[in-house]
Amino acid sequence: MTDDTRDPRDPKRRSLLAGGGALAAGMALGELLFLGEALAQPTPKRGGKFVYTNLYPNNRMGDARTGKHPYYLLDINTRSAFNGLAYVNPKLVVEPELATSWEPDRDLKVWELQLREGVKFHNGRDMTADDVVSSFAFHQAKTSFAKQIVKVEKLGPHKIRMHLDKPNSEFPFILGEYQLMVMPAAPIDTIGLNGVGTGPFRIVELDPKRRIIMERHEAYWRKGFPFVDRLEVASSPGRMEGALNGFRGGLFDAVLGVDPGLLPDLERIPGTKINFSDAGDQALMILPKHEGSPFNDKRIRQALSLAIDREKVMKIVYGAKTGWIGNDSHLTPANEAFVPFPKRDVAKAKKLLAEAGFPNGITLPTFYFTASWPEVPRVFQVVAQTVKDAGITLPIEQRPSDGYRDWRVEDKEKTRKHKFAYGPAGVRNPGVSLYRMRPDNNESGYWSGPACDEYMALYARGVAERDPQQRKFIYQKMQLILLDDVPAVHPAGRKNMLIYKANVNGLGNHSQFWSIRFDEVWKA
Amino acid sequence: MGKAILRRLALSLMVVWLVTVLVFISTEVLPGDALQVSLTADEAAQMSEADFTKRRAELGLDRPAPVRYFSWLANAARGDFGKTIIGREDVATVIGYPLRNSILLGLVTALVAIPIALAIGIAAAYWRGRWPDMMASSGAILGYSIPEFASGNFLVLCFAIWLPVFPAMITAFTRDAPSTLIAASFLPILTVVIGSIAHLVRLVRAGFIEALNSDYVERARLAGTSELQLVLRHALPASVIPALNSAALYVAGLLSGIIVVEKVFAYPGLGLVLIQAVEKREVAVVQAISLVAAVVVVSMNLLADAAVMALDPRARRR
Amino acid sequence: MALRIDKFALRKPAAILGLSLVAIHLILALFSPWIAPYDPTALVGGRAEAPGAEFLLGTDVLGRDYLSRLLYGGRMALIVTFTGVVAAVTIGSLLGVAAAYFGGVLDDVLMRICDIKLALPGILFVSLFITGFGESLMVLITLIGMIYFPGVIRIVRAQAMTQVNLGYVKAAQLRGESAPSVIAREILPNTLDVVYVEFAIRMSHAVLLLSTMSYLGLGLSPPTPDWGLMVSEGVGQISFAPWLVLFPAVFISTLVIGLNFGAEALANALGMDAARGYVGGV
Amino acid sequence: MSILQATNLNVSYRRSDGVMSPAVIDASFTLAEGESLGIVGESGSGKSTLARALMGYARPGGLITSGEVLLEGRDVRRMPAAEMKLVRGGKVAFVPQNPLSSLTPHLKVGSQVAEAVRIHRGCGAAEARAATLELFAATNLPGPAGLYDRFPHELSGGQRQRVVIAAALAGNPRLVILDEPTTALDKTTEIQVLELVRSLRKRLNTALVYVSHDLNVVSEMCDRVLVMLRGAVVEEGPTARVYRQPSSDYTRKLIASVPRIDREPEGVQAPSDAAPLLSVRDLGFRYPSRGGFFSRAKQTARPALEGISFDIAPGETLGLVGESGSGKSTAAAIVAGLLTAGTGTLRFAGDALAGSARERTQEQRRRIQIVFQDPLSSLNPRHRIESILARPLALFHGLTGAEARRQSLELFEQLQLDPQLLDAYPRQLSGGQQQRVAIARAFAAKPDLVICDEVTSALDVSVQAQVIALLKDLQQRNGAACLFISHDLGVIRQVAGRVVVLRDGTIRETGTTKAVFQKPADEYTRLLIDAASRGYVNLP
Repeated sequence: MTDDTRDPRDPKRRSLLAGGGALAAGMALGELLFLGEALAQPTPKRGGKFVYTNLYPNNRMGDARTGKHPYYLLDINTRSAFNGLAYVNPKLVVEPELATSWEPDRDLKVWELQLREGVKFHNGRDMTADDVVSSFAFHQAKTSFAKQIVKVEKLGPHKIRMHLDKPNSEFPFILGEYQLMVMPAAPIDTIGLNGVGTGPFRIVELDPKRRIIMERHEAYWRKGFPFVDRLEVASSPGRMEGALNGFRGGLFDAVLGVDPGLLPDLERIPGTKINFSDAGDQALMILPKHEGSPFNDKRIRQALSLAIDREKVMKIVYGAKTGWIGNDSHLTPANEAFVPFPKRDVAKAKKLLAEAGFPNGITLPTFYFTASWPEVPRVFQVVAQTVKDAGITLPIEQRPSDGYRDWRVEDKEKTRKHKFAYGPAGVRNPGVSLYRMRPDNNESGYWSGPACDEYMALYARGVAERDPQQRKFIYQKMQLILLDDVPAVHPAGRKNMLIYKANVNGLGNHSQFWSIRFDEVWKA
Repeated sequence: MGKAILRRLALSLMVVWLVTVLVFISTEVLPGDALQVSLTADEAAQMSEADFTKRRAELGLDRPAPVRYFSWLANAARGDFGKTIIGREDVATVIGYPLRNSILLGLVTALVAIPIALAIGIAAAYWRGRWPDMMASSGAILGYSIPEFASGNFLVLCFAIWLPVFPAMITAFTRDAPSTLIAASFLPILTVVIGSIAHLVRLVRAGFIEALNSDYVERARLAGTSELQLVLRHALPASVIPALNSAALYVAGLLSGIIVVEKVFAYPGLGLVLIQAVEKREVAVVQAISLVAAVVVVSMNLLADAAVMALDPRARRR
Repeated sequence: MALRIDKFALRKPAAILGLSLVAIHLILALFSPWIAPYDPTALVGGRAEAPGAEFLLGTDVLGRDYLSRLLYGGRMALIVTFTGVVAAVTIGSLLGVAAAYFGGVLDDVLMRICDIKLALPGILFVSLFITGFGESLMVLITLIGMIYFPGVIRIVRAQAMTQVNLGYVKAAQLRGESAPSVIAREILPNTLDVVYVEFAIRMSHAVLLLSTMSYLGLGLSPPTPDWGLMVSEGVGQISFAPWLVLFPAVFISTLVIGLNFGAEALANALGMDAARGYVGGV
Repeated sequence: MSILQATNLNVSYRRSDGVMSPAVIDASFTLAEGESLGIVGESGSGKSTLARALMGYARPGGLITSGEVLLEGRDVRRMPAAEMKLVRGGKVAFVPQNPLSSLTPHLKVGSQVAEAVRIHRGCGAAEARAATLELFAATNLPGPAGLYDRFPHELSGGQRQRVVIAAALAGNPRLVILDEPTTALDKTTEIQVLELVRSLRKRLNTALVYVSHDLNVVSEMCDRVLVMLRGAVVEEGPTARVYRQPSSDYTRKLIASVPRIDREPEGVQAPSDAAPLLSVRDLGFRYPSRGGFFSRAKQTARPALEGISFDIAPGETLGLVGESGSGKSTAAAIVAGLLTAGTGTLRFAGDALAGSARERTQEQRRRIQIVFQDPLSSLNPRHRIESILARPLALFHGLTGAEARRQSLELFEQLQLDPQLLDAYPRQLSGGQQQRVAIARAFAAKPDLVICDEVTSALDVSVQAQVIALLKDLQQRNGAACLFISHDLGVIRQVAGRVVVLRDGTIRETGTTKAVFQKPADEYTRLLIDAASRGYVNLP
């Protein structure tokens, strides 16, 4: 599949616009091919109000003072009020957004970006290079995503150059991160607080941690969008029943981040459409490898990975439709380079355990997890039940979600001792995702050894490889190493599910729930 | 009598202070701190140790515990509850409206529950042993035996889903005017009222039976006083005293009942702010809420004592 | 050491209802391993099957037999609350009697502890405790003990206070009996009435508290079967499979009703009034 | 014409097991205009229930099962509520027993009387207030105007009883029913209240029904008397005739057991001049408030005891007499070691006696024993009688098992107690039996001095006499001295050789009982003796 960098101003294939004179002029030839398919759809209606509620736990939600800032925006997960320089589309392919094009130098360390012209902020000002430089000054100080950017130079009113600390072939994906939004230029300690961005909607009213009301930004750079006049978001993390009852009672037009386990019931609600993304967050079982831990022995790691009945987890927890089987790496089916997991092999698992000195079964240390997603407890109850077939006793205990991450790592400074515990892993480009299995990250259980060295060598080549096809082969070889050495187990992942009323159209789903866009939403 | 009140006041202040010390120590024991909790998994994976220590110093989390506690206490004494660690926002504004909403729910519940409970309690005591008493007593026990989260959810099932009369989830703004908030909160109020009435009926009934069997009611009855006069003028004030004495317990019960209702109905009250504050290790918010709760419960106690003294002159001598 | 049991009070309908409910729950809890048709954690059935022939009370979202989980849930609830409340009542009674007998500083210190416990919002105390120490069985039992022992101190102290200036206590003191023996032989036996009723009342509150904590995600951790947890897991399906919430709610309520009617009957049999003892709440 | 006629009135109460147990059985009598009838009986005889039944009222749980009460010809039980309202407090007034709990605590004293006035005289608030002040004056309450707005707890027992009487007179009653109106008051106040009732009766020519267990008071106040035993009327007739020639032997036994101050007691040891067993020298005491961390113990203003000195010879019985609040119980508590005196010294059998029991030697603790006033609360309800006796035997004499049982049986025999009771619980015994067990426990230690703190006050007259006789007998057997505390001069006369009269914490008079009772030197003692013998006019 080619790395198509189409001009994003043209509307998405599925909701191609027939009307709107200005739009017709801007349509590139390629789009015409899909005209037939779009025509069959009813023409989008402008106006009205779209109200949805999100259920995923976003513990960064700000308060009265910071609530509108992109780092703490109530609904940090949509590009409703802000835009980034680039946008990762549902196929996990990066496409231009506020930057129209980008060119890396020979060794992928210096990138020049051409900025889009005629983009207006909510307060009417034009977006220029100064705003981008000022925004990235803030990002470099405040978020680790921008840590690799050393300097941002302004070359012209709409042209900038970015210097990285080391080569990164997939740098544009970083520019798509949900925190690296472009804000009107301002000093570091106030930039972004007023919630002014370039996004499709203007923030009108905010009730921290509970509700936000936005209205259409008339001068939005994607002409003709958005369709609805008002966008309202009610946040209810951990209040699944309230949200669903509200949806049934007509309070909300859509519910984002629904518990996939509810699919069979939701299908029975009259007048409800259900949509799930290609992939989504997945559950990672961190295997500690400090001395004294059973997971030092590779055979035990492999046995555990092979013993889990991932099919049964899919059937019971995800109703076989709303989940996907993990391949013990941070990648997901949405990533092109994803290598599917081989078949479950209980016999081999038993043989491995016998070789490792546990002929009649092994009792693993307690596995701790937290319900960062509503179905996580169910995933591990099924995992614990199915590994019994291979003689593995896996005691599990749920921990409250707060302070969980720090609790996992007992005493980082001295021994890097780590608990046998769960960690959530998001969907990202291979460059970022595979890097998380590096030896000095607790998610890899401080992995080391020859396989790890070979894995890191491959990563270094990948980062410096300009040709996407070559990169894909490298990433596939890295996954094969993970499948063999099993530094961590990724049993299952979820698909982001959202349900909406029959009269809602144009609501696209996305594996990265923070990349869902509301530009194309309209109500019949 | 003044000296007794002064002593009680001093005692109450000491209790409130001890509560703040206890709460601070317990927040210190919790694993992780505000910075840790605020980072998403992906972001934390990128950060090195150096970044952590730098950010922690920025947020002032590296100061030793006693220093943090006494600086908080000094400010709290002046009414400044400090700022939240991550958002740098005034704690007062964070807990301001939720506190108002919780007190609002508590007040409305009390205003609805107390008169009804009094009426039922008196009827049960007056016709002791007969059907009103049987109904009231077993109804009361039933009332507070059903957990609030079960009764709440069933009310939602019946009145928000099967016959969608009331909103299942309260989406009113935290800052909304009390009238809109209460209008949308019929179901949560009903849930808490059921539990409150159940508790109060038993107390009022017990107090009233004791009053009805007293010597002074017998004298008044044999002096020709009408039954109504007996109930209202002679028995009622004395029967309210046991209910008042455990008013503080009732308020404590109400606070926890409200928290369950907040979770079921998403009512914008203080309970969820408290639980989130604990989850986010916003120590200043946890301290402020426990201070406010302690002051509310303690003042309820003092209020109850004052009311008892007003009602029962004998109490004045103590 | 016989208690003054007024047998007729135990024959009233409410008393019979209460005691039989408690008895049923006890039997179910004790014999659940033999009664339960399936292993409560085994994935045996389809997803949220309606109560039917194969699964008497249907199955939960993961396809586990709901009847077995309810039985084992009761067992878990009773073990945790019973041990917790026994600890609270024993420690509370001893301290209560000591406070009444010695008075002075000990009495004031204990009373202040009760005041503090009362002033501290219950839910904060629970969430701090659970967040700090996890959700293992021992932690829950200690937590329940900590929550209820101040209340017991207050009630037992009040009862013991009435005894301190009675004849038989003074006579014992005049015989030169040591303080511990006066407390153990003379005062404590007479507080048993209050202690038994307190125990029943606290049990009913503890069952409610434990299930509420599990509902708020602060109680027992999956896969242990627990009624509060089962309600919170089943609430998502409340409109399609209301029985997932109904059955645990019914089990919790019947046990609590049983305990409350039992406490009421016990109080009347011992010539006290349970209502005066305590008001609900954490 | 008779004002009241009761014919076979039956009242019964519902027990917890639902069975109706009779309290009044076939009571019949007639009451003439202006006549005063006494109803006499021991506790549990149903006298209070009968008094209330005359107004068609039964306490909660009670029921008038049959019989008829004609008030001026109309049956009270069949009166419609409106008419009943006028009768109760109007034609027939009721004066309850315990003034401390008969007035509504949170209502002003004046308003409670005004309430009765408005109901029965149908007048407005102003006239009711005036009438109330008049009634207060009529019942010689001091400063009626100031009293109107006071609360009950701010008045003394005597004053409160006068307020209750004022309320009763609000409706100009033709008949006043008094249920033991002075039992809760001390002697001096009792005299004033009785004086008031007698004068009101003469002035308003009202009939009286006077219920009491005190034969002296009844003989002084009533023209005719009714004697009740376990719900039944066993005797009826003019007071003088019933007291002098009682027809039923229960009445005869009752009259005989009334302790008289003009009777020579037998078996009272003549005062000997041997070295004193116990000598008390200017004892002083003040009650501290209950201290604690937050409030220092501070002395109350009025001293409870001041300058108390007396001696007790071995085997002698010294009487300590005084009204409530005179400090006699405090003195007993100090000697027993329950309280430590502020000033003064105690010497026992020659050597010094420490203030509190803990500091005394085990031997001293054995040789001094105490018996308390309330029989039930002096025995631990959870212990069997046998273990109550076994404890002192084991502690003081090291006796256990069969030997201890033998000793207990011997004591039981001396106190005429049924041996089977050894296995019973205190609640299963009568008041008299409980007190005798308490006495047995005291003598189990073979003491040299027994302190009896109002041991007979809680008992009925008939049981009183029996307990006193047994006590004296045991005292003789053990050669034990006794410090006998009581407010009842008749009992003191029967028991004590010498007597000390106490008032407001100071000694007013000391001497042999015979001399002090015949020629009291102190004016207060004379008042007490006069009060005690007022009813003797009718006694044989």
